[in-house]
Amino acid sequence: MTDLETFRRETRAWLEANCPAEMRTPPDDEEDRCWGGRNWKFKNEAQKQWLEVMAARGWTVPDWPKEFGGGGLSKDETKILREEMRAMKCRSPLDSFGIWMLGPALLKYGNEAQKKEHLPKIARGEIRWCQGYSEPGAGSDLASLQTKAEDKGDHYLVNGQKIWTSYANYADWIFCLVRTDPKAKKHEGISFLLFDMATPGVETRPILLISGKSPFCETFFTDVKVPKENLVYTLNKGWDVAKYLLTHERDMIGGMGLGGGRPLGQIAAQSIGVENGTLADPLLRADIAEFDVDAFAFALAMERAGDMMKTKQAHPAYSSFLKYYGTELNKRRHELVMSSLGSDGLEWESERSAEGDAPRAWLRTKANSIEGGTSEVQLNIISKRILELPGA
Amino acid sequence: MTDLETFRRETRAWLEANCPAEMRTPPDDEEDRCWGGRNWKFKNEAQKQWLEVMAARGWTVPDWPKEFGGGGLSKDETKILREEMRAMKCRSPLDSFGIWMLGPALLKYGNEAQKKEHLPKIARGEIRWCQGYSEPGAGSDLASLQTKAEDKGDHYLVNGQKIWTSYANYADWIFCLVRTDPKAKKHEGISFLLFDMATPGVETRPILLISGKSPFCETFFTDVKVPKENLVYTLNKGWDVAKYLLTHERDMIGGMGLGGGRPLGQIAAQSIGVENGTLADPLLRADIAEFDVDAFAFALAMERAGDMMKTKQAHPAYSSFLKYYGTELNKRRHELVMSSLGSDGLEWESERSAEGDAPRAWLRTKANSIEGGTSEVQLNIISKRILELPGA
Amino acid sequence: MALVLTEEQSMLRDSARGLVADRAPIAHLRKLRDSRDADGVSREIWKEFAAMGFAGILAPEDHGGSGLGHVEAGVVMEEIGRNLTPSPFLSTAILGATALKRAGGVRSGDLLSKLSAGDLLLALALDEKPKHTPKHIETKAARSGNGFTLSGAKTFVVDGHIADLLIVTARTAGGADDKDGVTVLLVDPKAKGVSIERTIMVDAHNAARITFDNVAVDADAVLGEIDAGAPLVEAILDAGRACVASELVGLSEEAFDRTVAYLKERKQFGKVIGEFQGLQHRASHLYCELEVTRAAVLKALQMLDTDADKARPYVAVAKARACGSADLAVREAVQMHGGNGMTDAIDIGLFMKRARVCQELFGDARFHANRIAKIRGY
Amino acid sequence: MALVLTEEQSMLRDSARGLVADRAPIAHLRKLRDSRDADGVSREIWKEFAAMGFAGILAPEDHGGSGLGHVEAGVVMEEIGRNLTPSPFLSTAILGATALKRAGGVRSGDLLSKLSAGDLLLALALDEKPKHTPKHIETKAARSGNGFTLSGAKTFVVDGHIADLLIVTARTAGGADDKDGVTVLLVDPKAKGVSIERTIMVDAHNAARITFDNVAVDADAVLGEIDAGAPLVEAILDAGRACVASELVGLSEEAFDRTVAYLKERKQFGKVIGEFQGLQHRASHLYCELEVTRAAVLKALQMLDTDADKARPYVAVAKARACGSADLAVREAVQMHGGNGMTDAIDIGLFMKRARVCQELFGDARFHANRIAKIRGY
Repeated sequence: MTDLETFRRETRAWLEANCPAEMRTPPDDEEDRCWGGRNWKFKNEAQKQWLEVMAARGWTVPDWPKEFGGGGLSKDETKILREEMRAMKCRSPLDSFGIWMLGPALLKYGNEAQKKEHLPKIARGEIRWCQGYSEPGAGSDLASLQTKAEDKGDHYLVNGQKIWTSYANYADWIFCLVRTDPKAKKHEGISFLLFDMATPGVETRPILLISGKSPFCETFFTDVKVPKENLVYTLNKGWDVAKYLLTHERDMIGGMGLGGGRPLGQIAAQSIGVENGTLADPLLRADIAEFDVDAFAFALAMERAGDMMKTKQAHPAYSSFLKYYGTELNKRRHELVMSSLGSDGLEWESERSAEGDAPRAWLRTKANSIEGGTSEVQLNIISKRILELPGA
Repeated sequence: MTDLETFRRETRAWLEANCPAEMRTPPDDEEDRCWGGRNWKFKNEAQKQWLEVMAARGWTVPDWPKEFGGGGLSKDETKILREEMRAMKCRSPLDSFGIWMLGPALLKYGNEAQKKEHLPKIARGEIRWCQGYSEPGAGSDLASLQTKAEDKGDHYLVNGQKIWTSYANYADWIFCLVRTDPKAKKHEGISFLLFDMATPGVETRPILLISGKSPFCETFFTDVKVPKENLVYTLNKGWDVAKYLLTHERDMIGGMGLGGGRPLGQIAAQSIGVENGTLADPLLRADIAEFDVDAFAFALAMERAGDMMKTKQAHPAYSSFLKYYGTELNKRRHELVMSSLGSDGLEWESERSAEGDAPRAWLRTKANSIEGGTSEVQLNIISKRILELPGA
Repeated sequence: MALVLTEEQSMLRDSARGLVADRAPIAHLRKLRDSRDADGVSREIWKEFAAMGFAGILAPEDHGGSGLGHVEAGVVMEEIGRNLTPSPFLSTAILGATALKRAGGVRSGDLLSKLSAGDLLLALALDEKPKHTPKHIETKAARSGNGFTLSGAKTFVVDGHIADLLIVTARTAGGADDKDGVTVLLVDPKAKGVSIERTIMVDAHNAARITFDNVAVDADAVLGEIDAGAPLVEAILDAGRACVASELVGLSEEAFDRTVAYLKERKQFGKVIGEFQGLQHRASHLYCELEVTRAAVLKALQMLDTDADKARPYVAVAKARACGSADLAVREAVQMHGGNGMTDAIDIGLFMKRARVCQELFGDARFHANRIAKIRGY
Repeated sequence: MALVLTEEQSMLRDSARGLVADRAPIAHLRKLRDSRDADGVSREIWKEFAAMGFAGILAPEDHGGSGLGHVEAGVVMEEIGRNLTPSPFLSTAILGATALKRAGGVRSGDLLSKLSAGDLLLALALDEKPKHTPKHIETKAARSGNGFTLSGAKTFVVDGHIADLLIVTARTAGGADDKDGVTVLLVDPKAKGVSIERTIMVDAHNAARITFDNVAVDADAVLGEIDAGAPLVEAILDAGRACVASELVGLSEEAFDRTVAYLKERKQFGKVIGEFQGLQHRASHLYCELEVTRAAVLKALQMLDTDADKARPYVAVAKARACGSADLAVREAVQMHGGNGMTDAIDIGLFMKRARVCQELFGDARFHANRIAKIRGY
C-alpha cells in the first residue's frame, strides 16, 4: 500500500470517528455555516466540536505549514482529505475570508511576525476577517481607489470609504487596499494594510440587497490609526498582493458553479410532474439537460484546472476562466430552479417557502458575475493575458 | 367599396388572368429566378411572358413613377399588389439589383437624363446591374476603398479592384464607388459612377465559395474610360448615395430571415419521425419551437417596420435592426434544417440530395451576416445612431 | 390594419403615461411594500383609473365602459409595466371584464357597470399547479339541489385577497385533464368554506392561495355554459396573456432605457462604460429583441380586436417573446448596473422581480413555444 | 488519475502532431477532393500510420498492436482533427479494433494482427436512419442453414466503400427497436448481394450507403454473442463517440487558433480587429467553452481506460460538449474571417464542413444531452 493509500485509509477512519453526525449534512444556507471570530455564537455543540477537532489537527487549513496552525499536508494529501470529506458529506469546519484569501497572501507576502501573529488565529477561527477592496465609484476599476493612508511617523492615518465589504459588521479585522502615494500612477501608489475593526474611526453600515439580505456593508474610515507594522509587503506595492489575492477569490467564486444542491431534474420532476417517463414540460427538460451537460463538464474542468495547477501547466490567468464560467453557470442553474418551481418559487415570506429561500438564492446569484471582478473584467483578462489580443 | 378595395379586386382578377401557372410556384433556387439583362436566356416561355405582362403594366417596379417605367402606385396600392401576389404564390417577375438598389438611389440622387436613360431599362429587365462597393482589404470599412477615378477632361479614368460583386460575370452595367479625391478624408473623396461592363479594361473572375458556387466575382478595372455624364449626384459626395443605397440593401437581406421554404417542423418530422404525436428528437423539437416563435415574430417586425416607414415613425437606421436580426435568424433556420436532415443533409453531389441543395444553402447563409455590412457593423450602427452610445 | 398605434391610441398612451407615472410610480410600489399595506394596491388610485375610463376599458359603453379594445388595454398595461404599478387593472379590467362580457346575461351586465365605476374588484382563480397548466382542473363543483358544492384549491390567484367576487374554474364533469366538463363560476369570497391566504410575493404584487371546502354556490353563479366553459377560459386567458405581454414590454423598455442611460453616465477605467464595444453590442442586440417583441405583442392585441378566432398563435408568440426578451432585458440591466444593480436602493432589481412573476403568469416562454409546436403539429 | 496528459502521452502527441501535420495536412484533403480520388484516403499514408503503431493503437501487443488506451487514441484523433485528415483511423483503429478486441476469439485475433499491420480496413455499418438512432435496427439476419441471410440498408457508413470487411449490426430476433435480438456480423463487401454506393459528402471525407440483398453470411461471421450484441454495439459506439469528440477538440482548437491569429492581423477602421472588445469578449468566451470541453473529453477517454462500466455518462457529456463547442468555434471562425471565410481559397470553411459531419456522427449534442436526461431519470 502506498503512503497515499495509507493516508486515505487513516483519514477516512479519523473523519468517521471525529465528525459529528450533525456536521454530515449540507448547511441550510449561509447563516448555517461556521464563520468563527471573537463574537461567534456556535449554532450547536456539534459545530463547535467539529471546528475544535479539525483546528487541533491543523485541518481547517490542511496545506498550510504546521508552524502557522496548518496541517502541513502535501497537495496530494490535501486532495485526498477533501475527497474523503466530500464522500462522507462532512461540512467545512470553518468558512473564512482569512483562509480563502488573506492566508495565501500572507504566506507569500507577509513577514515572519505577521504570519506568526495572524495565521494561527485564522486557522483556529479566532479572528474573522473582511476584505476592504471596492469603493463606490471604483467598481470594476479597482485600482482607481481613493481611500488614503498618510504616513504619520509611527502610524498610518486612514481616511476613506469602502463598499461591498462582506460581513464587515461581523468582522474582527480587515485587510485593506489604501492609497499611500497619490502622485504615482494608479497601480503604483497602493499599499496593503491590516487593521482591527474595533479601532476608533471605523464604522460599518449594511447594504440592503435585492435578495432582502445584507451580507455586504459600506465601511467608513475616519482618522483611523494603523500601526506601521501592519503594512504587508512593500510600501506602494500593494497591487501585487491584491492581484495575487484576487486570483484566490476567483477560484472560490468560480467553484460556486458546481453548486451542489439537489439535481435540477429532481426539483423539476417534483414540481411539474412526469408524463410518459419524462418531465411534463418538454422545453424545460431540454434546457435542464443542456445545463446538466455543461455543469457535469465544468466540474471536470475544475478538476483538470487543479491538476494543471499542480503540474504547473495552468496559465496564471486561468482562474479568470473558472470564475467567469462558474458564475455564469450558477446563475443559469438558479434561473432553471425558478422555472422549475413556478409560482411556488415566487413566495417571499411564507414558512412553506422557507421564507423565500429559492427566490432569495436566485437573486443572490446575480452578484456572482459582479463580485470578485465582473464577467466582463474576466473576459478582458482572458483576451489580454491568455489570447494576447492587442489593446485588451 | 373604397378605392383600395376596388384596386384589390381588380388586381386579383388581373393576376388570375395574366400570371402563368408555372410562375405560381416558388423558384427552386437562385438560378431558377428571372434576372434579365442583355444576355438573359429565359428558362421557359412562362417566365418570359410573365416578365413582359408585368413590365408592360409597370408592375416590376410598382411604386416607381410611370414616366420611368413604373406602375405609379401609391404605397397602399403597392402593399395590396404584394399581398395579392403572395396569396396567389406569384413569383417575382424580375429579380434585380437595379430594382432593389440602384433604382431608389437614382430616383433620389440621379439627374433627369440619368433617370430617363436607366430606370426604364431596369424596369423592363433589359439591363442587369451589379454593385461595385467592396474591395479586398476594405471589408466592413467600406469607405477605405482605393479604386480611383481620375478626371481626364471628358472622361474619368478608373483603375482598381472590387470584390464580392454579385454576378458581375453576368452583369451589363455596374454602379460603382470610386475615390475621386485621394487627399480628402476617407468619406469625403468618394464618387458614385455608372458604367458599362463591356467597356475595355473591365475583367471579372468568379470566386469559388464554400458552398461550391460562385455568385460573386473579383472585378478588375484597368484604365477604364467612363463618360463624365455617368457621375451620379455631386463629385466627391458619393458616400451620401452609398449610404442611402446600403439601407435598401439591408432591407432586402434582412427580409431573407422570413425565408419562406417548408416549415421546419415538417422537414424534421419527415426526416426524424414522430413518437407519441411529437418529434422523435425532443431537444431538436424544443429548438425548432423557439425558432418558430422568433421567425413568426420577426415577420411581424418586418410588417411593422413597413408601416413605421410609411408613417415616418421609423428611425433612419432601423434597417440595421432588420438586417442584423433577419440574417442571424436565417442562419439559425439553416442550422436547424441541417440538424433535421442528419446524415442525409450531408450529401454534396447525389441526385437524391438535389446535388447537395441543403448543405450548399446552409453554407450560403453564412454570408448573410457578412454581406451588406456585417452583423457587427449593424450593431455598431444601432449603438451609435439609435442608442446614441458614446464612441460607437 | 397598420401595425402601429392610431392617433387616438397614441393619445390614450400619453394620458395613461401621465396618470400612471404621476400617481403610481415605483415609489408607490415601494410604499405599499415597505408599509406592508394590507390591500397591496391603492383603492383610491383605482377610483382615479375608473374615472379615466380605464377600469371599464373593455366594457361596453352601455355598461358604463369605454368600449375600447385590447390594443388600448395593452397601452395601459405597458405604462403599468414601466412603473411596476400594483393595480387591479389586469384582474378586474382585463380578466374580469372579458369573463363577464363573453358570458353575457343580465347579471354580467350589472356587474360590468359596477366594474366600470371602479366599485367591483374581481380575481381569476384558475391555476392549481405551480406551473400554468390550464387544462388541469381538479377543483370540483358537484350538483347539489339547484346549485353546486365547490371543493378544491387554487394558487397564484392575482388579487385573490381583495376581490369582491372570484371567477373560479371548476370541474362539473370528467377527469382532471379533460377538456369537457369545465364550468366557470362566480363565487363570493366571503361564503362559508372559502379560505384565502394572501401570499407575499417576490415582486410585492398581489397573489393568494384559495381553498374551497364544500362551498355552496347558486345556479346563477355560472358564467357561460355548464360543462362547456373551456372556450370561455381560453378567451379570458388569451386576453390576459396578451396584456401581461404588454406589461412585460413596458417593463423591459423601462429597464432598458435606464440601463442605456446608466451606460452613458457610469465611468470605469477613465471611460464612460457605454464606450465599451462589448456592452454596446449587447445593448444593441437587446434593442433588436425588444423591437421584435413589440411587433408581436401589438399584432396579438390587434388580432384579439379584429379576428379573435385566429388570434391564438399570435397570442402564444406574443407571450413567449415578451417573456424571453424581458428576461434578457432584466438580466442585462442588473449585470450592467454592476454592484449598484444588486442593491434595493435603486429600482433595477424590482424590474427583475416583477419580470419573473409576469413570466410565470399564464405560461412562460417555454409553455407558449410548446403550444406553437403543438399548433403546428410537431 | 490526474486529468492531464502523462509525459508519455505528451510525447505521443508530439510525434502524432509531427506525422500528421507533415504527411496529411489540409492540403492533402484538398488534393484528394480536387482529384476526386477513388479511395478518398491515402493507403500509403495509412501504412506509415501503421508503422508508427497507430493502426494498432488499441490492439494488444501480442497481436502486433501498441496496447495503448483511449487517451492515446484520442491524442491521435485530435491531430487528425487539426489537419482535417481523411484517414481510416476512426473506422479501423478505433471502431474496428474495439469490435474485434471485445468480441475475442481466434479469428478476431488474426484480424487484429492484420489490422495492426495496416493490411485490413474495416467499416461499421450501423445507422439506418438519417439521425443516429442506434436502438433502431431493421436490417435482418435470418437463420439459414449453418449461417444467416442478411437483408437491409445502412447509411452513413464511414469508409464503407474501401473496407475489406464490414461490421454490420443486424436483427436476429425481435422488432426494430428492441434491445435484445441484435447480432454483430463481419461481412465481406464483395459478397453477392452487397451493393455499396459511395456518397460524396460536404466535408470530402468518406461515407457510403450499403444495401444487403439476401447476402449469405457464415456462422463464424458472428462477433460476440448471437442475439445479445447490444452491449458490444454500445462499447464500439462509446469508443467511437469519445474519439470523434477528440477529433472535434482538435478541429475546434485549430479553427480557434487560426481565428485568433486573424484577429491580430486583419485591419479595419484603422485598427487590428482584435482590438474591438465585441470580438475580444466573444473570442474569450469561446476559449472558455473549449477548455470545458477539453476536460470533459479527456475524462471520458480516461474513464474508458480505467472504469469502462461507468464511462457511459462521461462519454455522452464529452460528445455533447464537443459538438456544441465545435459548432460555436466554426461559426465564430467563419464570421470573424468575414468575406474571406466564405471562400474556398482559405481553409476556414473546411473546418465548418467537417464539424457538421462529426456532429452527426454517432449522435449530436441534442442526442447526448437527451441521453443524460434519461440516465438521470427525467
